[in-house]
Amino acid sequence: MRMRLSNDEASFRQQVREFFNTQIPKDIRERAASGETREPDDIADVQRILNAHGYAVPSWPAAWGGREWSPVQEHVFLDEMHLAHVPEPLTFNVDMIGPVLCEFGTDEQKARFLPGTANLDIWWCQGFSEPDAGSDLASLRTSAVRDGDEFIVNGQKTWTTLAQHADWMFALVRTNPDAPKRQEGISFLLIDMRSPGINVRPITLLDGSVEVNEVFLSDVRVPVENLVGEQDRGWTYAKFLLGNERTRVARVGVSKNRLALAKRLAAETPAGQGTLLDDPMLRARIAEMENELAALEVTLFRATSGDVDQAAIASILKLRGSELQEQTTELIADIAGPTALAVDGPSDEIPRWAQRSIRSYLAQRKVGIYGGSSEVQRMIIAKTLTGR
Amino acid sequence: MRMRLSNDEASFRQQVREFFNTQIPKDIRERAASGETREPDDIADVQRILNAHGYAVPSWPAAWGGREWSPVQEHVFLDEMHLAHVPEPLTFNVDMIGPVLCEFGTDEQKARFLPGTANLDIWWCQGFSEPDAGSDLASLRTSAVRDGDEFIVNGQKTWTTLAQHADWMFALVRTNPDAPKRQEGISFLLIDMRSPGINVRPITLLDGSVEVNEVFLSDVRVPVENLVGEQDRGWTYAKFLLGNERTRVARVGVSKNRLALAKRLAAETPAGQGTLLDDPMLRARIAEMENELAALEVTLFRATSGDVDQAAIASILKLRGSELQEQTTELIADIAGPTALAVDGPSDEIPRWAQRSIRSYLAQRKVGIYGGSSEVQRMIIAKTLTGR
Amino acid sequence: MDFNLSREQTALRDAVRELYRRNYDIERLRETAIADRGWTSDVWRSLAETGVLGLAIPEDFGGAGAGIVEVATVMTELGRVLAPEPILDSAVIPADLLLRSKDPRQWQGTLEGIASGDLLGAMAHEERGDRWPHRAVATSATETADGWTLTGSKRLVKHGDVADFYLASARVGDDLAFFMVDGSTQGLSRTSFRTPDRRRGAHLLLENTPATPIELGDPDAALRRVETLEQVALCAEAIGSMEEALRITTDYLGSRKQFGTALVTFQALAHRLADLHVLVEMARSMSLYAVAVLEDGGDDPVIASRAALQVCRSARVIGHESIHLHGGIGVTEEYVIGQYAARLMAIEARLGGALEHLQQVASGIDAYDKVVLG
Amino acid sequence: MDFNLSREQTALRDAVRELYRRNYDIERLRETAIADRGWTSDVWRSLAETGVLGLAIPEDFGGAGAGIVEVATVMTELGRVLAPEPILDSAVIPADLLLRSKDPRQWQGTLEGIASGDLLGAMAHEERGDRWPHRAVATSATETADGWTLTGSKRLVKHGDVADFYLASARVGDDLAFFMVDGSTQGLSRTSFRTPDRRRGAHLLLENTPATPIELGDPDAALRRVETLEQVALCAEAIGSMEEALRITTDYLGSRKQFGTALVTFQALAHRLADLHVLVEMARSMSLYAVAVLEDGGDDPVIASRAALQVCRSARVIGHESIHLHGGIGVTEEYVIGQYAARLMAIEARLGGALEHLQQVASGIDAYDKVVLG
Repeated sequence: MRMRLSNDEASFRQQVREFFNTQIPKDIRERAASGETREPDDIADVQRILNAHGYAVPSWPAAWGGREWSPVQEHVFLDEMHLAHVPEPLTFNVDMIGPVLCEFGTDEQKARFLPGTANLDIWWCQGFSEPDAGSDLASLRTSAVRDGDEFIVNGQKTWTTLAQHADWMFALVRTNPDAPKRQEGISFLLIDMRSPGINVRPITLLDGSVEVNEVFLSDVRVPVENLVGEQDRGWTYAKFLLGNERTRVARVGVSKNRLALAKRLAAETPAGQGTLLDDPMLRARIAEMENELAALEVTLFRATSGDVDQAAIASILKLRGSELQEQTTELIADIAGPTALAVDGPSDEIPRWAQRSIRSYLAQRKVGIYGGSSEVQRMIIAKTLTGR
Repeated sequence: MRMRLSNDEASFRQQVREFFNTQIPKDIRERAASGETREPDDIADVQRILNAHGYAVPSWPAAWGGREWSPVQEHVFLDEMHLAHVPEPLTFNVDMIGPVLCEFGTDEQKARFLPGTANLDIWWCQGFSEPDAGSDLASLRTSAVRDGDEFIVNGQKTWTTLAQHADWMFALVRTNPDAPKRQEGISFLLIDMRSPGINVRPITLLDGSVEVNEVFLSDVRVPVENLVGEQDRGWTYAKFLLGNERTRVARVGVSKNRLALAKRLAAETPAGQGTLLDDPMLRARIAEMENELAALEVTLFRATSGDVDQAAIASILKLRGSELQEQTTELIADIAGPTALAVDGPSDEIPRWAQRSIRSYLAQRKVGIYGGSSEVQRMIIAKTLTGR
Repeated sequence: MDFNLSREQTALRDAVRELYRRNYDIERLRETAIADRGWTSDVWRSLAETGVLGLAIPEDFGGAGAGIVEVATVMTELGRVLAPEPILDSAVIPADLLLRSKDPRQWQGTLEGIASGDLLGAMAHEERGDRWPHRAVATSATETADGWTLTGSKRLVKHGDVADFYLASARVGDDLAFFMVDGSTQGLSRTSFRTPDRRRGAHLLLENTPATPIELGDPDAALRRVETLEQVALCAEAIGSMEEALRITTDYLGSRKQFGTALVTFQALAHRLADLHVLVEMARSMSLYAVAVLEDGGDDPVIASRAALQVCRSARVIGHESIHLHGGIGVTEEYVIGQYAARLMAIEARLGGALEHLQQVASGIDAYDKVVLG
Repeated sequence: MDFNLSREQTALRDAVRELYRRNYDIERLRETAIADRGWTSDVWRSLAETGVLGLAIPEDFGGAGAGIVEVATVMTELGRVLAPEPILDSAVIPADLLLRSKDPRQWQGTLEGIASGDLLGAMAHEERGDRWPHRAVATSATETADGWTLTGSKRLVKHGDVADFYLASARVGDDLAFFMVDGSTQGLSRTSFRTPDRRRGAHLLLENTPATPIELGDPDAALRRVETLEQVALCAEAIGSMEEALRITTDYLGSRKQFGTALVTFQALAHRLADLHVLVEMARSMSLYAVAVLEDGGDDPVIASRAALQVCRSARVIGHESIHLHGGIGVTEEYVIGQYAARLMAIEARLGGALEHLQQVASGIDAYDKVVLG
């Protein structure tokens, strides 16, 4: 048992820390630190710098740019990325469609899509969720009917993250409505977002941001060569893809940065004779959250070294990670207190973080909902305990 | 809307306060205050004093000693009883079997049982729960088979509170095993605890107390005149009985006394430069509990004046009341801290309350289990919300 | 003890409920909220006609001569429908402060104007670097040959964007005093802002701004009283919002199906609904308690803090859970539930926060053995 | 970073597990716990033979020469079976303190006696009116012509009822010092007590009691070290108890039927089991973290407090819920789950309490930007 990094791991940390701090432009990192990342530009700029240095897709096979890092190295890389306030790479490209194509794609599909996916020349979005489906993904209704060399796709996707910037969508569609089980008869299609018949409607969240969209598909024609793997077996690829996120879901770095910010803000906020950070109750609340976060981070380490039930680990990380993301935004709203009441006044009167705090708090409730709600995670964990 | 007591109500409060403080012996109240009530003597003594003054069974019909008090008066009476640390009357007599006999008993049963029930000459226990039944009362298996003028009862009851002192038991027994619904075919019997074939086995709780028992019934003969109401309709009477507790389940007075005690103990416990009561976090915890308890008490008031959904109210009071009873014993264990580690050493070294604190904490987990667990209460509340 | 409404109070509640049912639906509410001033003049006139704007103003001054119970009853209804009209800020609070003055007759016209809906007031009290309870007044009042002037800045004046007059706190030497400031006077500049729950307000800059003193006798006591009233009224409003948010959420879970069955049949969700219901009832209890005490004349900031603490605790959970239990649509701007959560967060911020009220309550616990209600 | 056990560590864990499986079942455990001294001499000898009693004692002194990871691994197994033998109190802690002395060779015989199971030690440090971290030592040490004597009283000496020797803290002037006190010496009286989790201990009265100084160099540092070790070991033990309590509870809910179906199929209960599992994993993480840091030589009381805080938080919920989810039998003395809850409460009391550790952790939060692990 060993908590400290080995010498090699420590020098790796040093190396990536220097990379992030010198190669990623400062203005991009500052915008990220204050929650004002410019999409899609900042994301694309970062991804291309990473790619130029061989850091874009470290977990892919070496043939397509992967680095065959140890789990510890992967963790350290991500940790340093967060600590340096570098916006994260687009997960749809790096963690989702890339690995799926590497594993199940044809040689043609790999050659056509992987380089542009790694360099973010192709911006992917994920067409899984549908209205009225919620956490019950297998109830999807978007249909794809074979017509010669094409599928004709009709239906509606929703909660499609950043679809407004997307060039392509990977989507689950129902190709066999008569399959005996709902999970069968689903296929995995790559759809060009410029295809006729696609209509994207942005959905505004409670903080005014446009992050998710409805995507309407009406007689959209998709060439059969854009089918991934076998027809009607898309559920297998989707499960592979969803199981691939693993440890990133905890987003420990995001919460860590936010707690550090909270302390700075509390120390700048006058209260009583001193500042809000002098308040014993607030200090205790921050200390407790820092401790909970440390426990989550050690759990992450344990996951990388295999000392934790593998069936439950992703769910534990998602569940606790979401709760802490929710709690840290809540903390900042509470630090803002009465000053959270102005959302568009002059920033010399009320600082911008305070103006944003309540609306951010509200919108951040999404982290316990998206990507498998906390209730779904609890059922997965319970299943590993009870075997039912 | 009016929070204050009317003049009449206020003078009633004064009158019962004086009664409790002058007529109930001080040593009984002191033992109750420090959690050392002598059973059955203290309970019986109090009940007889109450009865002598016409205060034993205020909620019964006037013909049997009832007072026809308003809900506010009933609440005030109970509140003052708690404030004066008077041990509560035996609920099985006063709130359960008494009202059932008043409502459903024959004239003979009333004449035979009610006076002794009011005066605690008869100590009743409740034979409802059975092993493996838990909150699913209707699954009971104890059978009663008619044989001439008698029923022959066989089976086992459990969690039978204070059965070791009981003269009689009111029990639910299955008289028709073939009834189409489980709730049908159950009868309500009065059983003399001195009958041959009854065997009481005490169950020790985690604080070493003997409060509940297993009661084994083996070919116990019960005369048919001890059947309450109609055969096979016992479920109706049981529901009436259980619905009769209502507001007492909150036990606000008990928690109030315990919180006041906690403050005194914290003020006597050295910590840092002062006492534990100077600690801002402990103060906040106490203040929060006091506030929660105040909210529960106002809810009680609202229940008495009808301003709250009647279907849910008993469950709300039981649920919150149990939680606060649990939390207040937890608070006292935390105030004891490291001194809770000795349970039978000299009391000049470690005070008795501290010695008892962890075992009391453990045993008090019962309040969320007995009398309809918190889960059962939540389902009842949810039902009133959703109509399902 | 009695927690039932009188027949008149029930009639008032029903009138307000009906007024809002007639004037707003979700879509109209949304349009209004994002439009320029954020509320509707027609509704304001109807409120004046119904007597709501002058509810706690004596009949001699053109009001309805009702009390705190009536104000709280109306606030709960407003909370239930997320009514955007600034009844508390522009009418109830300004009127209450003016009525505390030594000679309210001096303000006869203003009070009548409030009751008739012709005049909108606003409290201008909060200043920079202060938290609840706001006492850091640095704005100074100076007496000149032409009368008094004020210099300083006031921030977060609720609905200060449209006020016809302000009741501004200021220092005369070290002493607190209140002044009437005309909204259109020289030397007053205002910067409007919006709130996270789609309301409005303004920051004020006062530079030698002409002002009329309000003779209060004990200005600190008057401030405490008007703050207590504000807290109690906001608590009552929060109750309405919580009750409705829980109702909407329960309905949603009853109609929405997943894995082939209505969500509400999932036991884990049913249990949470039960806990939420308990939280709402506890908050309602403490809110009613604070109302009853204030109605009895007991203007006790600790009791207001008790109610505020419970309301903050319950509101935080109700807001979070009612979004969460809705799933994805819960965090969208177009669906109504998020607006309830936003309103509850904004009310918490105005109340001052659970931490602050908990400290207020905790500071006194060694002064008594048990909490005695009433 | 690596959280896997080595082959040797796994073998040690399995040996201890097997030793306890062979010697105890629920009934035997219960009989032992209520019998006179509360643990079994035969098991003690087996523990000595397996090398557990001298685990962290160097081989030169008759021990196994292992480290903190091994101690923690064993503690977790002990917690899992509620092992009553006083391994931590009578062997591990006394040995660790003696090994901090300037010349451990002076204590060669004692250390060998600990490792062989022939000698039982006990720390005698806590005094009246003190809470964690215990520093209010009033017992005084006096040098006489015949050597040193101690006068004072020590309370809550864990397993002090059977100790052959005590390591007692005392003041020499204002300075802290430690002394070896023979258990059978004159001028020492002990009053035994039982604990809520069926263990034993004693309060000591020292009246001019002969004692031998232990030369520690920096006694305060040695105390801090040995306390940190105690905390880390107790945390590790708590993990075992929590894991087993959750396993028992899960099994119970899987076998127990109500309303015609196993309780575990009730979704509300399944969700709670999931939350409990997360709590156990979080506590395990922080416990392992504290172990790894201490193994690396970083004897940092703040890190021990981090682990203790998390363990207290998780233990409180696990203890409560595992009783509650069992229903009625959960609160009976004869069923085992309550003993797990009792042990967890007792460990919390020994750790000092969540409040105290939270304050320890909170006192330092402005000294760093982010918590850096390792």
